[in-house]
Amino acid sequence: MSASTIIFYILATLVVVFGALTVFSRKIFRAAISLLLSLTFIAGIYFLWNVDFIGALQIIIYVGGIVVLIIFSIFLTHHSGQSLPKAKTGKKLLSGIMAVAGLGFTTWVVSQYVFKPAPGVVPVEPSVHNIGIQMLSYSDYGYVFPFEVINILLLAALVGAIVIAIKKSQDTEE
Amino acid sequence: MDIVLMFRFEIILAVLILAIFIMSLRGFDTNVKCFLNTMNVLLLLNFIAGWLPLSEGSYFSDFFRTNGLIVLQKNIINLGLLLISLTSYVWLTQSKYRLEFYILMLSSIFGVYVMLSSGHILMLYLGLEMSTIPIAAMSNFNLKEQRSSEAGIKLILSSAFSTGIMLFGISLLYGAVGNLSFASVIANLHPNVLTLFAFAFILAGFAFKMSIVPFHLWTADVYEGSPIGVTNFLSVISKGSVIFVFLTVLYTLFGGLKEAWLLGISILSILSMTIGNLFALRQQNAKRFLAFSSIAQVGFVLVGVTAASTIGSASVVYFVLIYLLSNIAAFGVIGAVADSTGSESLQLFKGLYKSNPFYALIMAVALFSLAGVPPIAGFFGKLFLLTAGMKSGLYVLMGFAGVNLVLSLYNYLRVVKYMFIDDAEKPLAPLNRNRQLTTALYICLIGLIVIGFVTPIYQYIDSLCGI
Amino acid sequence: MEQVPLSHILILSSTLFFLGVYGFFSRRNLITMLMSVELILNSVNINFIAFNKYLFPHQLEGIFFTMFIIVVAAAEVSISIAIIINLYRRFKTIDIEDTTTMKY
Amino acid sequence: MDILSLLLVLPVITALAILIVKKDQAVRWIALSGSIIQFALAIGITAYYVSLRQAGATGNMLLESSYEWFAPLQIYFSTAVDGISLVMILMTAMVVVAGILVSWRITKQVKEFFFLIVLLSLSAYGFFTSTNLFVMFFFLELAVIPKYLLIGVWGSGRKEYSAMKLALMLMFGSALVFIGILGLFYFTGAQTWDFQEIAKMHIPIETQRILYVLLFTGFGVFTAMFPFHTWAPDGHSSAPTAASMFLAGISMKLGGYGCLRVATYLLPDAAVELSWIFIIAASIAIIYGAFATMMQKDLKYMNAYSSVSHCGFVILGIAMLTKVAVTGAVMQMVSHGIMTALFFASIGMIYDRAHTRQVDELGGMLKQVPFIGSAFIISGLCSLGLPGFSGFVSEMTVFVGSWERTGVFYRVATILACASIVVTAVYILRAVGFAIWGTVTNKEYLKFKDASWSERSAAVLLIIGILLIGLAPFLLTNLIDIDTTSIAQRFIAVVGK
Amino acid sequence: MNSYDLSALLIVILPILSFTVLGLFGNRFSNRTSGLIGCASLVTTAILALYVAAGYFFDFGLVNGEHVKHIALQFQWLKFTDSLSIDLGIVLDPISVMMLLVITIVSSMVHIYSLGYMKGEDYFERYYAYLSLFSFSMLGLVVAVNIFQMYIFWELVGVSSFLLIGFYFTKPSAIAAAKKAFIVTRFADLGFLIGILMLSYNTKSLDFFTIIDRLTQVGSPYLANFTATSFMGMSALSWALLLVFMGGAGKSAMFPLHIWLPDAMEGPTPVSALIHAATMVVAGVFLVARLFPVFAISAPDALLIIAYIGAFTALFAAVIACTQTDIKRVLAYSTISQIAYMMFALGVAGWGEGKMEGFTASMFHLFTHAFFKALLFLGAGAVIHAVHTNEMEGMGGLRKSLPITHFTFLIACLAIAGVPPFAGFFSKEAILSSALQTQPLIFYVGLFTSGLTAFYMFRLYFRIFWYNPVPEHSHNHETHTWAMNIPLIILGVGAAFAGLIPFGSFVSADGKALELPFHLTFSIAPVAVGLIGIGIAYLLYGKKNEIPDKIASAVSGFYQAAYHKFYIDEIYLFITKKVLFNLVGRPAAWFDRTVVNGLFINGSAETAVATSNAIKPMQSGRLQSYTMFFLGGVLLLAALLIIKFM
Repeated sequence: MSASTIIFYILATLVVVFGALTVFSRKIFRAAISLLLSLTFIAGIYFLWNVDFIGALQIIIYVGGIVVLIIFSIFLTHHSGQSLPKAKTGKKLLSGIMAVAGLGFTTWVVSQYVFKPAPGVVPVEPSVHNIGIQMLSYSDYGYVFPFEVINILLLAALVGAIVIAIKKSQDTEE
Repeated sequence: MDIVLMFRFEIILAVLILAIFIMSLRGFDTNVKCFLNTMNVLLLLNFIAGWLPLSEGSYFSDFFRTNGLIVLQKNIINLGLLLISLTSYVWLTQSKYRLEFYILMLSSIFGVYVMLSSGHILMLYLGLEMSTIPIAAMSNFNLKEQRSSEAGIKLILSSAFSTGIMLFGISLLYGAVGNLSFASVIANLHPNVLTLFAFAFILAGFAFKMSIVPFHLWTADVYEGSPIGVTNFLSVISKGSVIFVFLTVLYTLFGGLKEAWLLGISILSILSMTIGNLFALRQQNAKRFLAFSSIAQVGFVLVGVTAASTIGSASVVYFVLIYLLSNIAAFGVIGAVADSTGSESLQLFKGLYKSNPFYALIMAVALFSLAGVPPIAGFFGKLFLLTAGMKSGLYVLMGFAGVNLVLSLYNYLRVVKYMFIDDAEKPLAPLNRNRQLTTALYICLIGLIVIGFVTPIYQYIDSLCGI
Repeated sequence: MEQVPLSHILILSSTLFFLGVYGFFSRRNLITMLMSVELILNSVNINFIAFNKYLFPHQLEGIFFTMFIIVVAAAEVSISIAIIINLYRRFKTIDIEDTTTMKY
Repeated sequence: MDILSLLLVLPVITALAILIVKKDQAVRWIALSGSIIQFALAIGITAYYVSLRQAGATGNMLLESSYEWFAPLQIYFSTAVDGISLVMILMTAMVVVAGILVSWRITKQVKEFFFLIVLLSLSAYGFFTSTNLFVMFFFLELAVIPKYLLIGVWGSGRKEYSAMKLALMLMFGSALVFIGILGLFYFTGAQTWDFQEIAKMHIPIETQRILYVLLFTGFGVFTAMFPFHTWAPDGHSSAPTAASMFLAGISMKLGGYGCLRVATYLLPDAAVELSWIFIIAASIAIIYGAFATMMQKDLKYMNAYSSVSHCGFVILGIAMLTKVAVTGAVMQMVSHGIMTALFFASIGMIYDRAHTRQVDELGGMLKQVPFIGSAFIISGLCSLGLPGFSGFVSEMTVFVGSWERTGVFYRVATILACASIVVTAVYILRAVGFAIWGTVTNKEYLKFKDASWSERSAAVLLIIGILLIGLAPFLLTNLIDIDTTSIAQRFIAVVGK
Repeated sequence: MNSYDLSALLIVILPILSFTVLGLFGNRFSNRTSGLIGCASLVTTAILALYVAAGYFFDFGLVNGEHVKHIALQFQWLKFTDSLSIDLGIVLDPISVMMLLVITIVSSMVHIYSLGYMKGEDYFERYYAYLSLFSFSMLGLVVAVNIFQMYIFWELVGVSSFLLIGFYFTKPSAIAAAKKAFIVTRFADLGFLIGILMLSYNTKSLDFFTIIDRLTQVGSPYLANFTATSFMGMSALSWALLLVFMGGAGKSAMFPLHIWLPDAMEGPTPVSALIHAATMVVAGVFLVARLFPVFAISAPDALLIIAYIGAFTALFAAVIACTQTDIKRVLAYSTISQIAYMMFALGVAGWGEGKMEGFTASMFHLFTHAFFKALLFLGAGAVIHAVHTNEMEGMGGLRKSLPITHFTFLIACLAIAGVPPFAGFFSKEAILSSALQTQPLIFYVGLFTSGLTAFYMFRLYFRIFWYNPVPEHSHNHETHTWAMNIPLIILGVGAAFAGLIPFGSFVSADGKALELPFHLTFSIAPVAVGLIGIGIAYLLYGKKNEIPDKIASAVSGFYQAAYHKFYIDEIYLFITKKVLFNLVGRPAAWFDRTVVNGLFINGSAETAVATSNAIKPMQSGRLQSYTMFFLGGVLLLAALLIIKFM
């Protein structure tokens, strides 16, 4: 067992543990931090696999963007240290059963299937250079179109978020 | 030039979005009527532009492709867009966010186009998300109403969940086939444990957007809570476009799993029809009522989908066109009633024929069309779906469809009864009629009557589906 | 280089996925539900990257897919957060059990 | 434009004209003149058909024409007639004229009323003339909503319940029919809706079985076949007079025609094998309907149940598969159509005056309103199969035809059917005795005026129809002889002769 | 078409013409005009009938000394198959011509009589229309060439009887009686109809003469087929014939289908005379006579049953007649008894030399009975007209005030009692003698009945015209007008002398002339019995006295039973009201409302609503439960697909 393998298993364990903390923690802030950590360790796995670009993206967007956004919203909507209301036991139980059943089923499925790697191919290095070229290429395997499309999505999200969340002055007067 | 023609829908949309931004910068949107009318004219132009000569082909390494059928589908969506814009006129004049409404709506449409033209699962996914996310924002546009916020959060969260499920399936599919362009999937797809598993997950994602039972539960709440224009958009454009895409997904992408999806679709179809109709039985809110009705309608669409051939897709496209007109008309009338009374209760429709014969007649035609009663076009739409469905000889499915024809007739007749037979305790005053709404309703009315009899429309669709 | 078996990675991602699912089902707070969604999406990402790396290294399909998922997730989260904030600001609740005025 | 299309265009024009004009009186006159022209046209077509036949025209159906409709789905707007459809059309035209005349005094939403009535008639004409199964189904369905609205808006009593039940049950029937038709479309190997084409196909018996049961049951719902008859009593009793006349007179015949033309004719092997099911249903309907009628106190309920019983003869005749029985079934359809229309018309006239239909609340009508009373008695006598009226010849033909089927089972069914004539006599005479004869029980009734001109003309028209068939049945049988022969031809191997 | 055929056709056509004219335009005519139209047409038919009869019996019908059937007219009316069709036509043979005579004569008499009797009644023109309709139907019935033609007119006769009984349609008892008459006969007709179906199916014909041919010729395959199957010891043919007879029994009021006839007396009295005495009620006899060769040759067992039913009915009705107090009812039971006479006369007859006497006797009695019974009824009508009651209580001593009525009534009574030389003597004599030859038991029953007949008829006679010394209300109705008196006189002549006709040379089963036996020695017994009956009646009712009541109370049980017509009506009432209405009709209606409509139709609607409510919690408004359904759906779907396709 090589070092990278051991690191992987450690990272994997951490990811799962903090993932679990995210969903089990009664303190919302703690949950958010666990999520942050979990995501960071996932980024670690990416780095381990040499997909540095995605790892970086993970840290920038997820850790730096999304989780921060979430934490902001927690600040906006919670008093600090406030415990979350307890879910009903029945609901928890049901959720647990479904999740476990799903997990078991999925595990069974992936264990049944023999994954076949593409035979005799030349691997492409997932470097920033290659990714960048493909991203903006419009020939084969060029991703410029989705890239453009997603811009509009982001624009729309921006507009939508602003409309909903912005606090207009006349609103407060009412 | 070819490229411009190929991309004309997307280009025009982008230009429109840009134009709105410019208008807002120029303060043009403060003149409400002028702005809305301009928008309607622009959308009309957009609709007309859709009929420019066709150029087929694919571009960007199959990320984008187009052909006659896709163009037609986009045109149908454009028609719906125009009509929704017209029917939402009153609401928009009262709303503060008309500009944002248009931006979001057009972005969503953009997503729809992407989805329709996709030749790669990535684009499918992007389109699907892009058509949904803006709507979630839009459904929260009645900011002061809790129902509206609830609708927004329910839509966005359940949509996110469903996306997660679907993506999980896509990721497994990726593991099985190695490349997610349609061509590669078709070539490498074989029925095995993993692909069937992945297929079920992907199917669920689409089923969610089409509100197929048991993935439909968000539908009624979101429809009820959203502003009526948004509900209309959800029920017509979102649903219709996903149905269009669904055809491609099943017939082309998962053609290799036909045996499997035939069974799955049959079951989902039966569930949708039955449960949709059973829930509609009790509804007193017009929007919820139509939500469940649309769930049942999708069940019927799935019956047609089982044909897995030209007749299947032709009948589905034809039906969606009719469904679009019927639903827009129905929502238009509901909107008119709701705008003046502030309530969407079906009880308000009592005695409507006496107080507002025009609206009552339009509503009746729309409902008859949904129920599939001749000579309204819905009859043909529904029966062609059944005709397509019988192709596979699934008697059980047809039996359920038959029973549901009866159930759905009851549901629609209930409203017809309110309007024509019952007397209101307190009759509505004659509702005001604005030109925009009336125009839209007339277009729907004429469409619903004409489409059944002017057969070139169906022949045209059929010829396109035959490709 | 000896590699971690693919199935282990898949088990990791599945575990994460269903952890997310569990969280989504059982947490009453809207924000924690949103966090659960992020877990789900990340598990998908792990899948994509793993398949890309293990099975189909000749293309960057999985990597690109992951990128788009991340971006879309960002957009989704921003809208969600906006709605949640609106909900909280006007109705003083972000408990999912309270957003049930419409039913049946 | 060919002459059969004219038959369909005319009602459309009438309907549009009704929509355009403003005054109620104008609406009435337009509806009436439209229907009379239609009646004349129907007679003209019949004459033309007869002349063609005499000129030696062969072919199962004449005056064929076909227009493209939904070509990709093989749906053509094809029309043609044979003797059977012609007599049905004639009957329809007659009942429509009478129905419009009877409704002359409707004052509520006149325009809508007559529009719906004309629409109903259109559906019947379309159904009887089309040879394309899809188009046939289109017209079958076309009638459902007008019926619903006619009962719901202009009806009385538990009108909402009745209207809804009627609409739903008929929809159920049409759903079965449509599935059956689809089966014919796909599984006959022809991919055609044209029933003359399908008739030439050899269909595997397994398919035939399913489709036969589906189609026969589906159309049976329209014919108020046991146990799918319960829409009839409630529907008829709640409906306004003209709608009752249409429902019982025409709509129920759509079902009978379908049972014969589609279910039985197209699926001969299954018909031979499975007709026993419907013989049982018909026998039950006949005898049980008759007994149930006996207990009714409301005149309309009574006639509705009696319609169930009488339409049992139609089903019985069709299911017996002999030529004579089939002829009898067709005759019974026509006869019952006219007779029941007259019955409902006279009940309606009484109801308009007395505002009750309860047998024990009425009485002395013959003394007070002799014309209406006589019309009632005539329809009653026709209903109980008095010679000279149409009911007799048709029932006897069914009996004779049924008796030709050998075998204890068929014999028992026939005897049961025959036995109903006694029960029929009981309930008809009961109604006549209590409601029409007797003394005037209510002072209010002394103010009644006898039938108005429109009511008189309606009744006279229908009575003429009843008498014409009753006295000269050969007119009818000669007209349909060639067609029943060709239908019976398909069963000769089994049924014999 | 020669003049005889044309006349025969006119006989049938004229009444229906007058019906049409009166029915359509009657309300525009005065009563007088209406009456005259009716009378004119019927008198004309009577004259034509005489002409045709003369022609038939002496001229064209007589071929080589035999009376052969002559088809005056026949055309196809409704074709079922090539061999089966309903033909309408006119056949002239001895029995039909005889019936034509009877019907037209009695009918014209009644028409004339009614001018006086019905004077001033409401709906006068309608009355005449109905009478004409009846005459038409009856004439059509007797000349039928086709068994279905007979059925058609059979039904028409029934309905005209119904209309006439219910002529006083505001009177509840009349309504009830009309319904009863129609329904009972309808029930009987059901048997007739099924019998027709069986006959027609097995002989492949509906034509009377073809049927007779095919079922009587030795070695006929039809006959062999028909008799091959048997049920309960009788061949299918016998059953078919018995079913046909059931129809006849209904019309002719044989036990146990007789119950309608006494009630039918609710109709106007002339109607009773025409329909319920002289013509319609003998239709059953006529029907059996028409099919007599088949009965006699191929199904003697059926014929025997008919004989016994006839004999029993004769006795049974006579006993009841002795106790009735309503004079029309007495006459009604007397009619039943007399028709039963004719019926058993047919029953005791057979085919072959010397055995066919009963047939002729039966027809003879039919002929003579028509005269004296019509006369009795018209006379009773005159009495009722005078005293305005049917009950004997209000009568007595009327011989002074109604001399013509009294005289003719007496003749009729003597005729029916079988006192020579009046008409009834000869025909009854013939019947009894033929019965003695084959069925002695029936002979004795007949003899006893004959005595009873004499008794109750004279009971009636004395009770009306003697009994009380002075009539209470003696407003003299001998001003009855000529219209009422002339028919009485004409019929009186008939009743007195019709028996002298050498009937056997005109009417016989095989057309050959037959000499009815007449032995003085044989006659002693019946005549003596008759006289004894008359004597007892005189003793009891000649003057007002206590003896009848004493006798009645002495045998009170039997008397009460007879007075209540042996409770047959009650049994029927029980079967119809209790059994059919309560045990069949009501449950059927209940079943329809509750089970078929309630459970099956409304039930499915309620199930839908209940299901809808039951699945309501699914849409709980909780996003998390929604997504649970989502995941559950996905997993199940995946599992299903994998299980199904792997």
